[in-house]
Amino acid sequence: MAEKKWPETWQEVNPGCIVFRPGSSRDYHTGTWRAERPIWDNSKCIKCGICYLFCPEGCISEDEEGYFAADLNYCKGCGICAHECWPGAIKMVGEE
Amino acid sequence: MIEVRWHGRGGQGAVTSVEMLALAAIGEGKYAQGFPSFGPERRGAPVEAFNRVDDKRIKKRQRIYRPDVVVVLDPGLITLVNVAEGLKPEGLLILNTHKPFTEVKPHIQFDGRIALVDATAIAWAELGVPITNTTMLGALVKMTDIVKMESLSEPIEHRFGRIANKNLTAMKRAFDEVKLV
Amino acid sequence: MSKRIGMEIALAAAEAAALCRPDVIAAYPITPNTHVPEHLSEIVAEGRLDAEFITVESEHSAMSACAGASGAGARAFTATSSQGLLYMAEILAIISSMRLPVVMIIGNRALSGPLSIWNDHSDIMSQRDIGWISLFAANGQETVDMTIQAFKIAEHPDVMLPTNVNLDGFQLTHVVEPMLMPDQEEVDRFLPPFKPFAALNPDDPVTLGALGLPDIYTEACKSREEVLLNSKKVILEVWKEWEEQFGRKYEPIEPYEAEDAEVLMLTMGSMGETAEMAIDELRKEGMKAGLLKLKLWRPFPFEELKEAVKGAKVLVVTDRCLSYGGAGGPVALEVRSALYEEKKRPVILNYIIGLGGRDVMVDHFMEMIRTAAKADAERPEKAYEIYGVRE
Amino acid sequence: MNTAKQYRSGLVENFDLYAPKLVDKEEYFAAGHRACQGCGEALAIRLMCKALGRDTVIVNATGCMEVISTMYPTTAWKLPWMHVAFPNAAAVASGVEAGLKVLRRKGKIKDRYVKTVGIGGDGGTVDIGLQALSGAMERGHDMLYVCFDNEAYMNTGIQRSGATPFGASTTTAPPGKASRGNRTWKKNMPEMMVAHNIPYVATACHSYPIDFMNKVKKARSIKGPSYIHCLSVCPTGWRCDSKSCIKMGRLAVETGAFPLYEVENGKYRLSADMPETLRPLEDYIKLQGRFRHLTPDEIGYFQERVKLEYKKLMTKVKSSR
Repeated sequence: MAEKKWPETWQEVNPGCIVFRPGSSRDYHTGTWRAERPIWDNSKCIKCGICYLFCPEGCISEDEEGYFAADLNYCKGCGICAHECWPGAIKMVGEE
Repeated sequence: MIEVRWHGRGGQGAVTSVEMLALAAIGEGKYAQGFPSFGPERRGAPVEAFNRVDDKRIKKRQRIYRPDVVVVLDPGLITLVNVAEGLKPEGLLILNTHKPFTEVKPHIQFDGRIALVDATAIAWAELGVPITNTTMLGALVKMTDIVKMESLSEPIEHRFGRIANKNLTAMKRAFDEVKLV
Repeated sequence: MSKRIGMEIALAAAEAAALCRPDVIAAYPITPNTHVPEHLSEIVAEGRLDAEFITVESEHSAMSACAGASGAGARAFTATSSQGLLYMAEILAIISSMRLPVVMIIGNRALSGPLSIWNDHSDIMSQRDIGWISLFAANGQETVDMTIQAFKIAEHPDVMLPTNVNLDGFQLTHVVEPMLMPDQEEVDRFLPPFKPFAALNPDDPVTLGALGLPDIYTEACKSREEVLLNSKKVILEVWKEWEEQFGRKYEPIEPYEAEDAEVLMLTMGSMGETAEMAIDELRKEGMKAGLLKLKLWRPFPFEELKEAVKGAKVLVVTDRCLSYGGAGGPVALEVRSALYEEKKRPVILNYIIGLGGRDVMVDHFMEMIRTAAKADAERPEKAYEIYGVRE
Repeated sequence: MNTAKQYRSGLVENFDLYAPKLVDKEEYFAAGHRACQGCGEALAIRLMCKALGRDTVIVNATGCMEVISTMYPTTAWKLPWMHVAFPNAAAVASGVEAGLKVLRRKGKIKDRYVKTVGIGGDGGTVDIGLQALSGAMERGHDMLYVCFDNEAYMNTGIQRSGATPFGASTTTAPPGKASRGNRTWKKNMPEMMVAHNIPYVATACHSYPIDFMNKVKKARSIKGPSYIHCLSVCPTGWRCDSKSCIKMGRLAVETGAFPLYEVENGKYRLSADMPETLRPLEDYIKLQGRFRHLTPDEIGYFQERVKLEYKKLMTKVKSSR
């Protein structure tokens, strides 16, 4: 499906409002909702991946060295990762 | 067009009668309707069913109020409902009864042609059950020529399968035994 | 080759539906429509049709399962009546918005209460604004034909809308009469396979039934309206193809002795043929009476109606449903709105007839038309009348 | 810290320490969805999808998850997904399952096994969707249904449902002079599903992700109907911190308020994550604003009832051995 301007005209609305672009929610950046952001201290990180597993946004990913970081375009700053990181490698810090 | 009203009790197969008759007529290339009284009647309650048969397409879709023929499947019904209601004076009433006409007459408000047959006895003898719907078809065919007797064979064979022959025999007996009063 | 058969119309409807090779049938028992799914389940049980027959626990689930099946890319069919249709109501509007071309037979029946199992059009009229295509059959033959046509119309790529075929409960559903039943080869030739816009397929994941915020809802409605309006073109095409293949003509408004008629009656459904007999009688008396039989209820054939009533002085509209609150009957409402802007239009009388199985006979139609004929001189005071109500 | 202790005392071992790394990395439920911060349900769905894999069709009841994930013209779903209405996810899933089955049989689609999964919130499952679910399960469709139970109608603003626990304050069961919040006991939905004699019923919680995902995988492998009841913490509706979402689920399990178990062909088995002895219920409810108004007597009643229900469950577990 070609990109269309938004909002669409009635002629451009997909039949039945079918959405043909899987995962297109990523167009919208929920990162703007965030009041606090998670900061990883890799010296404490044991690379267990708990933060990745528990993230409701699925926005935490592993880098080449096995450490983790959140995609701040989507991180809503819920703080679950920091709370669940038992080695204490993640801290929540206020957004500017 | 011939319009027929059937009186029976829920479960006695009046609807099957109208279906068999309609199918026989349609099989002959005629036009026909067969339909039940559209009610919630349960087994045992008095019910009615209707047929229209004609050589041309039938447009009428209303109940039959002025039948040419009335067929009564159950002897007891004549004391419960006025089976002759609306029956055309030149019409025909066919009753299933084992009684002599003198005993039946007081319950019948009709002075036209009346034919009697002991269909229950025939059904007991031939089918082993007092279900007279197919039997009475024989009496109707004899008295009216509405369809040919052989035209009923196929619908009855299709519907009744291995007991079709018994039904056809019962029908044939009623054909032979029905008598005008 | 089509075969002349005698059959109860509900069963014939099931046979016709089976000829369309539905993949999924989901239905719940309800008088007077039960014979349709019952017979389909027999056809499936006999192995004559390869389909999944889902014995759902409600009409709501019947329509929901049809929606799911259609979403999966399957051809889906159901049938219902009266309260069952209302129980489906929530889903009816949704699946037309989702463009899921489910086909449904409705054995039209009154709504409770008092509880009535008998025929009128209150059920479908309560669901007239849901974006479905609605066809009305007048007899067994039309029921068979429209059932097959419905699949082709519904699944046409320019349409993709659910379609219902209405036949009067009992008045048609329970009547044994002769019909020409097409054979499988003929139907296969007429009806192409179902190709949805999108189906639930892991190789090409789509989201069906998304949320529409206010910034898109209006546009979605407009697009839906245009599709329904434009479906008329397809319906006419499909009917033309039908006529070419089967020789039976269909049009949105079928005229009967209407050419020179001064008094026209309009009916919808099974009463049309009985009304024809009334027209015949009145013609014998010298009255210029004619009949219009409405077969396409949604999209409403505004243009065809304007054309059909051009020469008439009086138009008697019969309705099998009362729109409570003073408006009369829904068909008359549509007719009035169609003709309001016309410079020359007939006087319109509206009779509400045949509610809850009340028999309407040839004599009644004659009386209605005779009364209406006088209305040309003296315009009626009332917008509508419930014909034959005991006072 | 309690959480850390828990990990050290076994959970992490159960996880195989690096189990998270073995999880399917594909995000079938993409970021950008509009769930609240710290939404347990969004997490649970994300995990469920990973366990299900790509050959899956999701049928969603109306509710939070539908609203937050499919704002036209976008979708968070990378799996084929369908929503029709609130009460009918199970019925729609019946149709999808039947449709896929017949199309596959007729050779109209690829001959490959695709699982149909119905999902709904507690309202859409235990209340308005119960009839459709009962019908679908009873008919034996080859489908999994997962209830994401956050214990109230959160989408419409925290109204009580049949799954709201005793005592909870909701916007339709508020505490006041004449009332003390929700007066009824949480409807035992898993038990109702067991009563349908389906092959597999389980309870789960996103706070035990590996357990949950294993249960989803097991359900997926079963040819026939299966049901998973997944407690999904709603920080908004429960009136607790977003960050405490996982902890709250863990406490629900550890206190026995929401025990984890499976019922396979009628046989009950307690899940490995269940502790030997239950923690006091108060540990769980004192952290949630929805229980703040409860008096010690009421808490006492709540605690006794939780113990009783747990005892009943344990009787079934023991008799299944």
